Order: sequence, then C-alpha cells, then structure tokens
Amino acid sequence: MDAIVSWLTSLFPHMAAPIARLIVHLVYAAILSFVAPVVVVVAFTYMERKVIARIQDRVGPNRAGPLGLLQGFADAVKMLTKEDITPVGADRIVYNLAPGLAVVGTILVYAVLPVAPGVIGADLNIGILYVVAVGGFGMLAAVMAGWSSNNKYALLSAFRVVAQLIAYEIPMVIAIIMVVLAAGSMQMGQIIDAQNVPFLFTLPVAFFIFFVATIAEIGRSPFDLLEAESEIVAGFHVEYSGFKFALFFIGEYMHLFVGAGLGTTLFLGGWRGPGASEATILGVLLGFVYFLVKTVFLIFLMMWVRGTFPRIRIDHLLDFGWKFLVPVGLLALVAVALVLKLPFLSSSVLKWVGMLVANIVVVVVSLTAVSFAARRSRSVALRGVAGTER
Amino acid sequence: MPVDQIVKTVVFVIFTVMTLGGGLGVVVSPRIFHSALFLVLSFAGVVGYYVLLDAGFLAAVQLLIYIGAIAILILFAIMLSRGLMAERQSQSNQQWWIAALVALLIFVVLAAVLWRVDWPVASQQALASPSNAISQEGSQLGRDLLGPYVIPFEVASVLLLVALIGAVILARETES
Amino acid sequence: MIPLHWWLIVAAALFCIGLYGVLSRKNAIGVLMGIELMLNAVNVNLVAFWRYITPQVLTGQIFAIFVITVAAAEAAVGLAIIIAAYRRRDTVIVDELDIMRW
Amino acid sequence: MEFFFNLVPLIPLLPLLAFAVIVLFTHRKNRLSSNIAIGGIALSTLISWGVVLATILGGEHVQVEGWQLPVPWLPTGTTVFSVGFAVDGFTAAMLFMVPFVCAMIFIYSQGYMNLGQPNQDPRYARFFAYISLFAAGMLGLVVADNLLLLFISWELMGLCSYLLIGFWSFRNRDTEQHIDEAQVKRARAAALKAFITTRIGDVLLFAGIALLYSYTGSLNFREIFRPETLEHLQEISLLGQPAVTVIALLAFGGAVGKSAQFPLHVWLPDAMEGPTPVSALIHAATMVAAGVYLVARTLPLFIAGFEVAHAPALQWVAVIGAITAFFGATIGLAQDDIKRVLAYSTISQLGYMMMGLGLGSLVAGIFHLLTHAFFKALLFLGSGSVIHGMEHGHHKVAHHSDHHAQDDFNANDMKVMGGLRHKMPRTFWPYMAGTLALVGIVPFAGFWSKDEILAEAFHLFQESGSLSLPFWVWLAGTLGAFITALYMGRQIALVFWGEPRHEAASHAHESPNSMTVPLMILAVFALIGGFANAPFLGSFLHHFMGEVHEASEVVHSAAVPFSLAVAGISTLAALLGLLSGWAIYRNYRAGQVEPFQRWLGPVFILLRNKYYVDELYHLVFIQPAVWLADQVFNFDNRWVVDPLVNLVGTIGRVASEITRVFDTVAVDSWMVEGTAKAFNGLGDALRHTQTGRVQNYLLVVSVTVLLLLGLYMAFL
Amino acid sequence: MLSDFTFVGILVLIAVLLPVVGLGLSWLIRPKKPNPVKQSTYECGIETIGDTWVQFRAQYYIYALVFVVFDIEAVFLLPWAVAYDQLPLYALTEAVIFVLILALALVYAWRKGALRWS
Repeated sequence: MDAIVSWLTSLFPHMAAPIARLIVHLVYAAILSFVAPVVVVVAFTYMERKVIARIQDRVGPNRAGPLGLLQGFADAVKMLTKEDITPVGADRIVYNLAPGLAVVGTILVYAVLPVAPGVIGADLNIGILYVVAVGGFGMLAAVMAGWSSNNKYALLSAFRVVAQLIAYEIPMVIAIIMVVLAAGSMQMGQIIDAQNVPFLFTLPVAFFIFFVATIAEIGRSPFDLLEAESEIVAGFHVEYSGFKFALFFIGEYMHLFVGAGLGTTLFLGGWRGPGASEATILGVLLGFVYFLVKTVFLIFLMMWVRGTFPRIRIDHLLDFGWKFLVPVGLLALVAVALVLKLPFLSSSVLKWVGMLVANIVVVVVSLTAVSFAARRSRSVALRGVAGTER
Repeated sequence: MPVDQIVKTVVFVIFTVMTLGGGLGVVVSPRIFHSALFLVLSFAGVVGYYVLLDAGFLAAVQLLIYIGAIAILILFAIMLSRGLMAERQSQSNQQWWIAALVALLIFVVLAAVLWRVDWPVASQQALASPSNAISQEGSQLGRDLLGPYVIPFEVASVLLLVALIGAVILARETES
Repeated sequence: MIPLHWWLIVAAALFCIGLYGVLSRKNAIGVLMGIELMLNAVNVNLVAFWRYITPQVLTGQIFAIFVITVAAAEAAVGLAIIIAAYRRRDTVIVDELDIMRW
Repeated sequence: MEFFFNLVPLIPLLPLLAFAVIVLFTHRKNRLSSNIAIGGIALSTLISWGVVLATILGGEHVQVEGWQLPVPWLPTGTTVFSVGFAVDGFTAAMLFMVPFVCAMIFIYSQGYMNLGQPNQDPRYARFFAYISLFAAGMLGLVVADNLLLLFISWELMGLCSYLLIGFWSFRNRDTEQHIDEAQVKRARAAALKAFITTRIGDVLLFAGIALLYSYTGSLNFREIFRPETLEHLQEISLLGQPAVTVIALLAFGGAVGKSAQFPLHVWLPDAMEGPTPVSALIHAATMVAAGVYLVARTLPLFIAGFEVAHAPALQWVAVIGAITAFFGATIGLAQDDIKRVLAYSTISQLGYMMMGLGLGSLVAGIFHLLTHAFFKALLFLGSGSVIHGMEHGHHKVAHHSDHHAQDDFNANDMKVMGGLRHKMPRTFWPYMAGTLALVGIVPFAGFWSKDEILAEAFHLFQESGSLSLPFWVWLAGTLGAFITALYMGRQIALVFWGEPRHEAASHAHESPNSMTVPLMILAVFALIGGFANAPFLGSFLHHFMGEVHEASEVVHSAAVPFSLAVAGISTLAALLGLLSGWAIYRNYRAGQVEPFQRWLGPVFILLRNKYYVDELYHLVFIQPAVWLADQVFNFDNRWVVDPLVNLVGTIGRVASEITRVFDTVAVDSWMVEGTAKAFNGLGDALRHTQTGRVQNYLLVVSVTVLLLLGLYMAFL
Repeated sequence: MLSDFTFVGILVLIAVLLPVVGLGLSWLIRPKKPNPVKQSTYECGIETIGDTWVQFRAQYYIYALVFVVFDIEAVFLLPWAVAYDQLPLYALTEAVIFVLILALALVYAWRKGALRWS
C-alpha cells in the first residue's frame, strides 16, 4: 500500500501524500466492497458445488459455460431479477436493514486481512480484536432479520444462530488469545512476522479450535442448524427473497473466505513463503498467491468436512462448544503461558518445541478425560438398560 | 482551519448525531425492540467517539461488549418477556413529563458548570503523543492491569463469577 | 483537536437522556437501557479526561474498562431479575412490580 | 518476631477464608463447617497472640511507631487507595482480646446450636459462615492502617449483624415448628432496625471520611495524624468550625450508631432476637467495640487544636457517653428479659467507654472495652446457657404433660426462672464472676477499668476546680455504677435465687461442656483481666499503648494516680446496689407486682418502655418521612389535600396524645400501652403512601441532585 | 491512531453502497406484482396458526450470560497476552488465578445444569 502511495506521488508530483493515500484507500475499499464479493461468491459457490459433487460421486454444474463455470453469474443475475417480497406484518425498516448489516459487517472484517505483503486495509494494532468485535454485527443482523420477519420459525432460527455463534465465539477467542500470547501482538502484520514456524505446528490445539469454531461461526455443515431445512424451514432469512436474500448469501460466502483467510494469517503464516516480500512487485504477487493457495486449501478442508460429517443436534452442538472446546482451550492457554515462562526454554526453537509438547499433553489429557467421561456415561446408560430389563 | 480538523469535526458531529439520536430513540421509541436497536446505534456512536479520542482498544471493547454481548443480552431478554413489544402502546409512565423536565434541567446545570470550568488540559506536547493502550511495542494496558491494578483485575473476575452465579440462579427455570 | 468542553457536554446530554429513560420508561428493560446509556456517558467522560488532561497515564482507559465490566455484570443480573419477575408475575412493567410498597 | 508481623494480614483473612470455604464447599457438612470456622478463628487467635507477644517484646519502638504493611489497592489519578495493615500497642491490645473472645463464642456456638442433636439448627453451617465473616470484619477493622479498609470492615460487620440478628427471620414450616410466627416477625424487624439505625451513623462516618480525604488526600492513619496535617485541618473552616472538629463529629456519628450510644441505641436491645452467641459477639468483642475503637483510633482528630478539657468534639463524646451510661443503666432496672437487661447494661457500659475517651484518655476507654468484652461475653454466654437450660426444662415438661405446652412460655423471661443456682452450678459460678466484674467489686476486672474512668473524670474535676463537665461526668458515672449494681442484683436474685417460678425452671439442667468450658475460661479473665492495668502492678497497659497517639503531638496521656476516695465511693455504691437489689428480689414470687414498680410507680413504667424512644422515633422520623415521600411522589394526584388535613389532624392528635400520656401515666399504666398502640395504628394508616415504585424514588433523588447542583451553582 | 482507522471509516462508507446499489438495481429490473398470498408468512406450506411470539426458553438467555462473562474475560486477557513477554513471572500466576475463577463460573453453570439443553 505504502509502495503504491509513493509510486502515485512520484507519478504525479503535484499530488500530496494524504490525497494519494486517500485515493488508494478508496480504490481498495471499492475492491473489497464490490469486486471481492462477486469474485468470492462466484468462485466459491462453483468450487463448493464441484467439490461436494465429487465427494458425492456426481458431476456438479456443467451446463452454464465451459465446465459450468458461468453458473455463479447466472445465479447472480437470477437473484437480481427476482421479485422482492416483504411479508405482511413485517417490521419494514428493520427488515430491510438486516441484510445490509449482515453483508457490511462481514466486509468490515476484510479491512484487517493481510492478503499480500504490504497489502492490508488498516494494520490496526488491535487487529485481531477488531475482527472479533466486528463479528458481533452478524449476530445482530440475524436477530434483526429473525425478529422483523414476523415468522416464528425465522425468530426461532435467529435464537439458534445466536446461541450457536456465542457458543463458538468463546473458544475462538481463546484460540486467538493463544496466538496473541505466542506472537506478542494483536497486529496482523506482527502475527505473520512472528510465524517463522507457522502456529499450526506450534499451537495445533489452537488451530483445531479455531478451525472448528470458524466452521460453526459461518454456520456450515455440520453446524448448519440455523438453516436446517427439515427442522426450521430455512433459517432466519426464510422470508427473504430476491436481492435481499442474495445479500445474506453474499455475506455467508464472504464470511467463509475471510474465516479461512484469518485461519491462514493466524496459523499458516499468512502470505509468507519463499520469495514473498514487500520489496518487489513480484514478491507481492507471490505473497498473494501463497495466501490464496493456503486459504483455498482451508476452504477445501471445510467443504470436505461438510461432505463427510452429518449435521449434529443442537444440544450436542452447544455441548461441544461449551463443555469441550472452552475447557480444552483454557487448559491449552494456561499450558502455553506456562511454557513461555519456563526459564530453561531460552531460545525460540526450544520455545516452539515446548509449545508443541504442551499442546500434545493437552490433547492427551483432554482425550483421556473425554473417553473416561464417555465410558462412565455409557456404563450409566447400560446400567439403566439393565435396570429396566430387570 | 486545516482539512483534518474539519474532517474531525464533521466526523464528531456525525457520531454525536448517532449517539444522541440513538439515545433519544431508546427513550422515546414506542416499541421496545426498536429501543434496543437504537441503543445499538448509540453504542456505535460511542465506538466512534473512542476512535476519535485515540482509544482504539476501548473502541473495540465497546463494540465487543456492548454491541456484541450486552445488546444481544437485552434483545434476548426482550424476546423472552414478549407481550409488551408487539403492542404499540405508550411506553412512558405518568411521571414522564416531570422526568423530562428534571433531566433537561440537570443537563442545563451540568452544561453550565462544565462550560465554566477551566479544565487543566495537558500541554500541546503531551496531547500530541497520548499513551497507547496497545501499541506496536506491546501492551501498556497489560502492564498496568497486572501492575498497579492487579487487585481490581482479580476482583473483576470475582465480580463476574458472582454476577454469573446470581444471574443463573435468577434466570433458571425452576426445576420441575 | 475538538475542545474538551464539547465532549463533556455531549456526555452530559447522553447522561440526561439516559436518566430520562430510567425515570420514564414503563418497561423494566427500557429502564435498564437507560442505565446503560448513563454508564456510556460516564465512560465518554473518563476517556475524554484521559485524552485531554492526563494523556500520559492510562488510568482513564482502565477505569472505562472496569466500568464496562461492571455494566455488563449489572446488565446480566438486572435482566435476569427482569426475566425472573416476568416469569413469576407475568409483567415487565415497572409500575406493576410494586410488591415493596407499604 | 518479625515473623509474626508478616502474618498479620492472615488474622482477618483466615476467618474470611473460613467463610468462603463454608459457603462454597462445605455448607452441607455441618460438623466440618463449624470445625473450619473454629479452626480459622483459633489460628487467628494464635497469630494474634504471637503478634501481641512480639509487640510486648518489641518494646517502645514497635508499640509506638508500629509496624506497617501497605497494600496498594486502587490507584486513582495521583493518589493510591491502600488497604494496608498496621500494628501498634493499641492494635495489639485489641488483638489480645478480639480473636480470643470470638473463638470462645465460636466454640460455645457449637453447643448452643445443638450440634448432633435432633434439634440441631437447620441452617447450622450458614450460622458459622456468618459469624466467621463477622469476626473477619472486626479483625480487619482492628489491623487496618487506614480509614478505607476500616470502613470496608465496618460495613461488612453491618451486613453480618443484619444477617445474624435476622438469622431466625424465616423458617421452614415443616421442620421448624418450634419457631413461632411472632418470633420470626420480631427477628425480621430487629434485623432491619439494626441495619437502618446503624446506617444513619455509617452515612455520617462516610461523609467524614470523604471530607477527610478531600482535604488531606490520604486515609492512612499515620499520615492523617501528622502534626502538620492536623494543623492544616484546623485552619480550614467549615460551617464556622475547624474542619477537623466537623470531621471528628461525623466520625463520632458513625461510632454512635455502631456503639449504640444515645440517641441511636435503639437497635441494640432488639438485636437480642438473634441467637445468643450472636448477642455475645455483638455486645462483647465486635460490633459495638468497633465504634469505641473508631473514636479511640481517631482521637487526635477530636483533640486537634484544643486543650483536652475544652475540645468541643471531645466534650460531645463525654456528654453523650455520660448520658448513655446513666440512661442505659436506668432502663436496665425495669426489664424482664434476661438478655435485655444485659443489652441495656452494654449500652450503659459503652457509655462509660465513651466517657473515658471523651475525657481524652485513650487508655481508660480501651481498658474498659477490653475488660468489658471479657465479662460481657461471659454474661451473655451465661445467659444463653440459662436460656438453653430453661428450654430443655420446658421441653421436658411439655414432653411429659398431655397438653401441648406451646402456650406463652418465654425462656428469656426472668420472672419464670428462679433457684437455678442448684440446677446449673457450672453456669452459676462463672455468671457470678461476670456479675461482680460488671458491678465493679475488687478485685474483679470491671473494678479497675471503671475506676480508671471515674478517676480520670475526678482528676480533671479537681484540676479545673469548678463544677464543670468532668464533675457531671463523674457523678453520672458513679450513679450509673450504683444502678448497674442494683439491676444486676435484681437479675441474679431473680434467676438464681428464690424458688423456681415455673415448671421449666424446676426441670432445667446444666448445659453441655462446649458451652460451660468457655464460660469458665472467660470467668478466669473476668477475675484477673483487670490486673493488666492495675495501678499497684504498674499500669502495664499505660506503658504499652498509652503513647500510640503521641506522634500527633496533640494527645498526651499519663496515668492518673489511683485515688482511694473515688475507688471507695464507687465500690461502696456498687456493694450497696448489689446487695439491695439482691435483698429486694431474693424472695420474689410468681405473680407478685414487682417491688420496684410498687416504689417507683409511673417512673418504672417509663423505664420499662425505654423512655418511649422507639415510639418517639416512629412519630418524629418515620411518619413524617413516609408522609413526605407520599407528598412528593403524588403531588400531581388528587390527594394533595387529604394528607395535609391528615397532618394537621395528626399533629393535633399527637399533641393531645402526649398530654394524655402524661395525664394518665400516673393513674393507669395501661393507658400508656394504649397510646403506643394508637401511634402504631396511625403509622399503619400512613404507611399506605409508600408507592414502592423505584422510578418515583429515583425521581426524588434526581430532583434533590438538581437542587444541590443549583445550590452549588448559586454559591460558586 | 486515528489515521489507522480512516480506512475502516472509508470502508464502512463504501461497503454500505453495496446493498444500496444492489437493492436499487434490483428495484429497477425486478418484477413487482404483490398479492396477499405471496405476502403471507411462510411456515411450512399451510396457513400460519397462532401468534408469532411464542414463548422462548430462558435457556437461551443463560447461554448469552455465560457468553458475556467470557467475552469480558477476553477483554482482560488480550492485553495480558500482548504484554506477556514484558511481564514478570507473577503475571502468569495472576492470570491463572483469573482464569481459574472464571473456570469456576463455567463449572458452576455446568453443575447447575445451566448448560444443559433439554
């Protein structure tokens, strides 16, 4: 970004630096607000359909354009031209605000996503906290949509969404705290800089928690209860149609991408890779490619998960969040903090090894605890069965 | 006036409209659900204030706690105690006009006092470089919280524990 | 910079709006929202004082964080009380919750 | 020895920890809970005595300079609120007494609450949690090095007293039928009364603390009592007085509430509704001692800028103390409830302590506080033992007889007792020791400490050479001593002599060891406690803590020489009172009109009804407050006129009632009761005006704030 | 500091244009033929029965409650985590105590069945 600013000022000597910066900001904001949504939605709906089709041994979209590549654009045009219906009894203002809030809230997160060396909207020093904080708009949008639709299923769904979001926000925050602890900063740039060894390898537990929580936050299968068609029709946006529905849809895919992008930044070293640097245009492009590859890989993982696991029940979902991820996260947090203060782990390599060991210990301990609890509840259940038979 | 000063003033006015307009919406809106949404608007204005005051961390905290948590809590409570929200009846009690008068008078008095006081504003130099809660170099806030404020820091966790216990006891549906 | 007076007066206005809400709303949740507004006004004051009078020490910000903490605890318990009252007495109208009279 | 000082923070923290552990973890296990509580206070006692020993051995350096441990709590701007600890001679003297007496009471409680018996209290564990917290509050208050921690502890005690006095304020209908509805209601009312009455004092104290902080920027005792700080405080004028006097009087207001001085004494007798160990705790070691401690601790504020004999704040202390001492003792004459007699005796003895302090003598006041703590704890626990025995006797009687004797038996009523010295010898002898100590017979503890106060007064009287304040104080003290002896004579005669006047009394039997052993231990202290400062043993306490306030350069204390005349007069008065009380009531029979009533007539009724102070407060404070509330809240309602009319009517009626009271008292005491009832009824009628709407109340608060702001603006 | 946030401000302004422009565009080109059946509330194909405002469970509120508590924990722990390198050893114990007390909250809610969905 700074490079572009200085390039602009050198190109137009009369231009003041703030103006140049403003122009760059405006352009980048426009890219994030208009280009990114279209690209993300089109590309990843296509990818998702293809991947899921592969997993389910189908072909997927193949009519619109070569290999069905234009399917996404066709859908976009369809959405724009659909009739927009507002149900009677809806609270019109709130009803119309909700989809906008959903999509704007998601786009705001992109402001701190470093997509390539030096390319980041605002490298805030509270970067990751900003991400978590802005995430609150998603909840608000869901509640607003659910409430204003004047539909009890929509409202029920909104409740479920919020319950789910809050159940997984906490583990996610704990995972983030672990990253911040290891990196010593909340700033995205510094977090990337700190990953000489990607945190995936030093903090696997944090990555696991973050990954699961991200899937749940986005509301994808197997955590897609909020739109479990068979139970609550189609989620809090059941009454929405046309472009308003499209906005929710865009928001969802933007969220998917940014979730994976954050995962990349926090745990896979972001844009880092051989040859990526801020110094040359080639380096920047290379960094962008690395970022994209890693992010797409994470998205592929999520699609894989979607194709593999069945949807889980709401009580299991909440239990998994509150009674497994949160305690494990807290345990791992304490373990990592302990390791970082151990006096004999003096070099950074030793610290990485120590964190890894701590994580493995946490995994072992928590798995043992879970299996113990499971065995106990099973034996209780068995005893119950035996009791009824007698 | 330099450009950035004008921009700041405009931004300040926008946030003030959000904050006070939202606040007014909270207290006069006939539907409690709208009140809650206005409350969010007001909180968002305060977020803007914190940004203008160079308290970025607090802005994020305000967003996280007030909009992300407290507003949600309030919305939940509204939905759990439905009944009132659908009706478009008056949301004010009989003493509202005295209340309005008193609030207005208090505002006048406060404003007069605040206006008169000659605040001991710090030097230009100090104003230009405020301390930063979270900065490039690390967290002054973290050092303070675990330094001179360590007792309040721990007490806060106890407070939260107590609040949680109390609220769970109160809100739990009676076992039957 | 924007003069300190402006912040203080805006905060005072927010405080008085909140006060009005507390005094005049029928719905207990509305009362609680008024309280939240008042607490926000306090925080604006704290942060403004920090920024303008003692920008070198973080006291103002730290106090604001503690106020936010207390506000959250207060909201949690307050709303729980309201929900409990609603469940038992089927109303959230403050005027009807007058079991303490006489 | 430094070792013990480092443990000082543990002294209040251990009982606090015991409280937390009981509440959070062991509240279902009764025996464990009580053992944890006792263990906590016992450890505190050990540490405290270690500290006392260290202080004694540390010599003048530690006793005067003290040892400090500041703990920063909350930095606010440029100053830091600290919650530190400090120990000096004075603290050490308190530390000798407080945890020990508390420990005795804890052990006693295990028996009193019927551990392991079928009638064990269902909230047994909770009781121990509460008293642990109570003890933690008092100990925190004693070791605080600043007014902030002192105030926190102070309020903690306020809360605990509320919880404990109202301990029986609810009952489980299935399991607690022995607690009748009336008692539940009384407990509730008493708890509220204690809380609200002391709250009046607390508000004053808080105002004083805030004022002090705003002037000095510190709440640390050491810093406040620096000569230059005191001088600074003298120079500021506030309401036409030096600020220091105003602050001192506000602090004294707090002490008046907490230590049940006239006119805020009304809560203390009602506090009897709590379990007896609580009464002992409140009356002896903790609650009421806190007020005296506060005055003693802040004594330099009372004197600063004046001669000791002419300091206005100090004179107030002396006057209030003298009034309370006399007035409490006279009420004690006419009470039937064994604990109530002791309660009024406490009020009166607290008056003595305040008198001592009011004469500028730290040692005299605190010496009496210490000895009194021992013998009053003894007397209360003894009375608890008596009641316990009576209840057992009643239980037995009720068990044997066919009719269910839930009738109107009151185990606290001295009129139904009698002859218990044979039934309960192990309660009787310690009780006698306590009585002799309270009355002030050589060589029991009370003699030495009471004499010290009276000698101080007499000494000042001799110095001034005129019938000024010290003389009246001395006179009130001496008269009080006589009356004290009189009512104690009446009490022991009614309880332990004569014939049993009720079946329960004849079937009463001795209490368990966990109750009687603490009594005996305390009896030993009641006997020898006075030697700590006995003149012929060199007035040890004087050397130990007398110079604590010297650093402030305003308090100078030297031991007043022992005066045979003063001691002789008061001993004579005491002996005379005790013997005549005993002689008059020795052969009192059930159903007789009391001898005192026969002789004193209407005065006796006045005393029995405690000078009608409660009724007066109801009339003067509660009703107008309620009325005012109503008017303010509903001034837009249609009943603007009605209450006004009512008020006029009320005033007229009240006036007529008052005259009627004075007219009829001499004729027929029943009319008095009727009047009281009429007042009550009036109160009921006016009570309906309290709206119960929070927003109304807050509106009034807002209007008040507005008015205050307006005033501030006007004077800006 | 403020300049860090200018981009966020610009992004808000521009991002709001997305729904505005999109809705405007679709308003221009979409069909508009409302009728009562179309506008009625959709539930499962048959007519809606009863009020929308069914009674919701307090359980949701309790989840939100635990969430609030832990959210605040995050607010306190993030500065701690950032400053962790520069803090002495006792920062570890302090934070562990802090976390333990909140874990106690979780345990309490768990034991009381506040986290049970049924």
